[in-house]
Amino acid sequence: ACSSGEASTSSEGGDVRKVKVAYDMASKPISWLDDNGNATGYDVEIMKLVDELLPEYEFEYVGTTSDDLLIGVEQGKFQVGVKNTFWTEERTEKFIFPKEFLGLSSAGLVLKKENEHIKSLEDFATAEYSLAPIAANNAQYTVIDEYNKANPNNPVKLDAGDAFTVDVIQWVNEGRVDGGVIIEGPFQKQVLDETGPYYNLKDEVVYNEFAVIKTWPLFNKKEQEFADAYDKAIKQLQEEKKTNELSTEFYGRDLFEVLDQVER
Amino acid sequence: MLTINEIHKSFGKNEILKGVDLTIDKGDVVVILGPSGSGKTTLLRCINFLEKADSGMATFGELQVNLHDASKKDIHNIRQKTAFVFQNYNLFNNKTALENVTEGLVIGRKIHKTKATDIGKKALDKVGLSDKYNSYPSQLSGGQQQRVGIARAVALNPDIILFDEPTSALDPELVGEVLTVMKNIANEGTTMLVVTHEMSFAKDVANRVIFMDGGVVVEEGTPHDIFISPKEERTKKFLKRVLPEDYTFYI
Amino acid sequence: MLTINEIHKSFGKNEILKGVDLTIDKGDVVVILGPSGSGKTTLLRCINFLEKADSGMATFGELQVNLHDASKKDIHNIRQKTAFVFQNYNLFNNKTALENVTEGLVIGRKIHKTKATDIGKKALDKVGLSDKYNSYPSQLSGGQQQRVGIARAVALNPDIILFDEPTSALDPELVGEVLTVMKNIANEGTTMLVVTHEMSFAKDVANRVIFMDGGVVVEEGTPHDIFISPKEERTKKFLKRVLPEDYTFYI
Amino acid sequence: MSEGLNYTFLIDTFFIALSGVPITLLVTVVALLIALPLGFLLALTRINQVPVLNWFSRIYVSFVRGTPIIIQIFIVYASVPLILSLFFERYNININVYDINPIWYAFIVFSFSTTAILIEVFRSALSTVNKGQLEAAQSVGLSNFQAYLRIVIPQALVVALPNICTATVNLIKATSLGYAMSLQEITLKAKVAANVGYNYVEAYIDIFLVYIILCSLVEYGFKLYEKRLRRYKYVSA
Amino acid sequence: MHNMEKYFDVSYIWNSLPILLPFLKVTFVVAGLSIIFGTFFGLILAMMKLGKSKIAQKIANFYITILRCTPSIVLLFLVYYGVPALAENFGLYLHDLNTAVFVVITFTLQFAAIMAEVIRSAYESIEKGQFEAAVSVGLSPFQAYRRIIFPQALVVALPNFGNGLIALLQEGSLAYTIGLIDIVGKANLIIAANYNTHALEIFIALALVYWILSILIEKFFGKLEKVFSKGKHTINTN
Ligand SMILES: Nc1ncnc2c1ncn2[C@@H]1O[C@H](COP(=O)(O)OP(=O)(O)OP(=O)(O)O)[C@@H](O)[C@H]1O
Ligand SMILES: Nc1ncnc2c1ncn2[C@@H]1O[C@H](COP(=O)(O)OP(=O)(O)OP(=O)(O)O)[C@@H](O)[C@H]1O
Ligand SMILES: [Mg+2]
Ligand SMILES: [Mg+2]
Repeated sequence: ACSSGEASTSSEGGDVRKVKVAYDMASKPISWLDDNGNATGYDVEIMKLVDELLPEYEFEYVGTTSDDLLIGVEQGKFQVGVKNTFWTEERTEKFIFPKEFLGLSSAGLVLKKENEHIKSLEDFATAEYSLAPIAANNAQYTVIDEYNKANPNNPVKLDAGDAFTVDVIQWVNEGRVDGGVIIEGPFQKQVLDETGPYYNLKDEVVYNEFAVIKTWPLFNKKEQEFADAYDKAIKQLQEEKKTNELSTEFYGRDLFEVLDQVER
Repeated sequence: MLTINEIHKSFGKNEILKGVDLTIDKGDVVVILGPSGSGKTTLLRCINFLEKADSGMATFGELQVNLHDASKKDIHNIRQKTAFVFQNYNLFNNKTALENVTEGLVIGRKIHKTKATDIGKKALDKVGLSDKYNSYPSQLSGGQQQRVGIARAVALNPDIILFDEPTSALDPELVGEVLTVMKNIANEGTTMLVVTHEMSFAKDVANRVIFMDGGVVVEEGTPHDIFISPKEERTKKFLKRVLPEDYTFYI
Repeated sequence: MLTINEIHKSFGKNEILKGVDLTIDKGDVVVILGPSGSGKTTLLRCINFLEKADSGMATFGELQVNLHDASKKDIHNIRQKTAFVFQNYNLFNNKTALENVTEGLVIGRKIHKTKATDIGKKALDKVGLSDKYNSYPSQLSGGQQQRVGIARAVALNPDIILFDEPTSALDPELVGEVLTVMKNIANEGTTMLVVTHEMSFAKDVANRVIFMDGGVVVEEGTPHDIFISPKEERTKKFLKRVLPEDYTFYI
Repeated sequence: MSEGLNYTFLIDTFFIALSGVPITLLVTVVALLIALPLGFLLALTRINQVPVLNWFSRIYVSFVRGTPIIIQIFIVYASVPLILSLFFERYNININVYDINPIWYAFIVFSFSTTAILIEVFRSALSTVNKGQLEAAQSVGLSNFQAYLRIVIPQALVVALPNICTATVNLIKATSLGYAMSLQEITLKAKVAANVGYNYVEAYIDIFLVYIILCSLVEYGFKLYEKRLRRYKYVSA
Repeated sequence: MHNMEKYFDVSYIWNSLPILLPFLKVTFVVAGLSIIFGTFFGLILAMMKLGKSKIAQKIANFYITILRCTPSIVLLFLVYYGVPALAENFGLYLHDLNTAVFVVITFTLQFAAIMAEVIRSAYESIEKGQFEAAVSVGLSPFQAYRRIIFPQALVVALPNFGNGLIALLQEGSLAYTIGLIDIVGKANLIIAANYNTHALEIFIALALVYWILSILIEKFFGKLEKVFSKGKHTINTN
């Protein structure tokens, strides 16, 4: 472990296992590569804390794209990957989901002020509004897709697209689409933060949460032991309220307060 | 029938034609001789407006045209009265022999297709290519291609046919067939203006020979005048070069 | 000096050379005539191993070589004793005139560069190109290029120079300069085997003329024998075609 | 792959990828329909040195050849709506820019880039047709326009065809970047299918196969057509 | 006008340039290595195509067709995941290799296919007579290739080589999709750090960099061609 206090871990010799933790380097504030070339973000910082609690492991953070992260973990190039992943049935065939989740993510709709009354995906679908495209490998896509499967009579119009060509807030504000799915954290940083690039739009667009969702680290299929170790550590962190602190730091809100309402 | 007056033409600073005059009567076969670069090709091209002269007049029967700023209509008219046979044939590569001949008739002259085909076949028969109607240029020998070129010119039934070294791109053995065709056409009374190095043709067929050098007409006369008793020094020198004394060997 | 025996060569199913024999003595100038496709070029190319014959022997003084399966060394040896002048010159486009001439000396024969340059300059002087040492082929006229081609051959000081229609790609006016150069070289006693259509050259310079047709030697003899009193019907027919009676005009 | 391939998924997704072919072809065909005539006209402006247009097409070609198509896509996708809405606003045109189907962006981007490529193709093809052909046509009384239409263009086309084929294949390949603008083509469809169970490797193998089949067929078609067009070049005996 | 002002801020272009430009180094290293290996491999393919062996010709043609038909983005992906998986079958563990290695492999494969055609057509454009003249003055076939054919073929190949290079550089812009942080990868990081805002400006900055780069390459090859083509375009000096 990258233990700050202990002088040397090398004395423990071969017991320390190096593992690669992949993170999506372009997914601020969940995980990203900052200007100084360091990995950071909610998911990454949690993993750093986990590392501290696991002396028998030493984490190395590898920034990559979201496609690569998934395939890399599956193939064993990385032992674990974090990218705000939601749980789906199919994914359990390819990855180990540990028992304990990593964090919480508030997913919501960005809407124009005048559409403030749209509170849920049902409302959105009933109004027959258009939705900004979502990258196919983004967990948000899965969420909407699952909603559509569950509500075949009232589906949301869903398009796949690419991550950096879609600027959700801009698109909604200028009317290119009626709404977009966004995670609360980025919305906070872009619109509500005084230094945010879209602070000027704070009175024109709103964020309406429709779900708070658990996010998970993905472990390679052979890493059951590692996943178990992770479970132990994260439990301790949750008890120490470390997760709450980081949630507030990166998402501007302690999502663990609403944990009891979380459905998935 | 065709008169050319004071034609001038420069390329950049090079004056190539320095005032050439020319008169051709109906039925004339005029041969132009001259060293390379003397402006023979340029003269022919100016007459057919493939090159725009700097100044000069052309008179075609009734029709008088300024060679420098002729209207589109005049150009079209003159091109209807003339035909050009190119040194390297310039057959339309994407058309058969017959289509090569009829193209100008059908598209340029708006003659009905069946009639044009008729004319075209006759023209090809005349040059001895009755069996090549549907061959593409790439399937013909050089001599055959040039004969198609001649047929294409003849079919247009022009007042005058301009030939620019029609045999100089041919293998020596193929020259004969083309010259024979040209002789036949001349004997039918077609008016022809021919740039050639073939002295035998000049001697046998031409009724007038013009010797050009440095962009001017140096001397003109009957073949006998020019070949046997040239007056100008330049003419003598040129003939000596192209007709080496060695030829006396073949008595 | 050079004897060729029973050379055979086919391209696919086409038999082009059907057993040709040839003897050339030192100092001979032999001219090969024949219609297009008769195998003249192929014969020359086989002698120089630019084409591999199907069978046949070549005897070069002491050296006897099978033309079909000569060793690399034999090929190299024969190429040292021969030089080739090509119809379309084939000068090295990326080399100056002088470099064209010295290339074979410096690289092929390992002659020291200064010496080679000396030889090269002399060869170019001999063909009248003293002022063109440093010109690239693209800066030379066809006649000049062919003279460089001849200089390149002469500089190698070969036992025999093979010429394949050296003037047929030239404008009529440029033919003379190349023929003059060839005559001079012949007069110096160089052994030459020349394929050409230039009858004047054959008559003036050759001491033997060979007439080929259909892949065999039809007739051979002195120029006088062949031109004035050919024996074979095929020879007569061919000469009639390439020497039209019209030439009598230039007495 | 360490887990082995999921063959059922591989086969199912192949057909999903295949279902993107019509969109890919539609974009390709529309882009070619726009680019062929436009490229030809602009090539003529270059050859005939038409003052302003000549310069315009030079810069245009230089830009398109000089920048990656993915970046062109990014730029067009981000800027065209802004520019259009500005334009509509100014002239009070009552069209909602954002009702425009993403396929229109694909039409714009790919016509834009293909035109530039074809300008160069036609320019070099036209210059291979001997000037004598044009002169011969004029000398038998064809007008300039007729001469181009009947003699020059058919010959230039034969020379250009292999390059047009290359441009077409490149165009088809480039549409795989259409994912960046939500174009429902081969790549995006397969990737969406892969997202459910993260079967990316299988999806990419399918995409690979579909492109190979598609492009080989297109190349084969061009070869056949070329053979027909070239018939005048074959020497029969 | 208000839309433009709200979303478009030119200062983002200028500010991103100094951040982007250092990452050209990655782009250059990757492209440079691909060019070196690709040219070498392309030469082998060209020799296979020009040689007498029918099987070698078939293999080379098949390879070239496949690569011509595969979008770079797909090839990148297949190499990035396929090569380590294949290597695993031979007991090699390649997952630790730097992403750049896979990018180089991908573009080496692709550039080789382009170069094979460039080299072949350059070789074929040199008249057979040049070789014949060379051996007829006593050069060995190898000397004839090295001193006469190669220098001339090089001149013919240069412009196409330059075009291939520009094409390679542009296809290389897709390497970001497998996580290479070259200039495009960095641009995406900048955009992500801005929460996906002001992407247009960053893309414009990228386009400018690429455009200027390709103009420089074109100019450079134009110059190079002049230097090498002695004896070719010098007619007017006569
Ligand atoms: N388009 C052109 N641009 C510049 N110069 C030209 C052009 N056409 C011809 N010339 C020059 O004009 C001169 C005369 O050319 P022209 O072709 O008329 O001569 P010619 O008498 O036909 O010669 P040849 O017997 O070689 O055909 C030459 O010096 C040539 O270089
Ligand atoms: N590489 C080749 N492959 C197939 N056929 C060939 C080849 N080279 C020559 N031929 C054929 O061999 C025959 C003789 O050709 P060759 O060039 O020796 O004739 P030639 O007497 O030199 O004729 P010309 O006077 O036209 O130069 C011709 O029919 C030609 O088509
Ligand atoms: Mg001329
Ligand atoms: Mg020959």
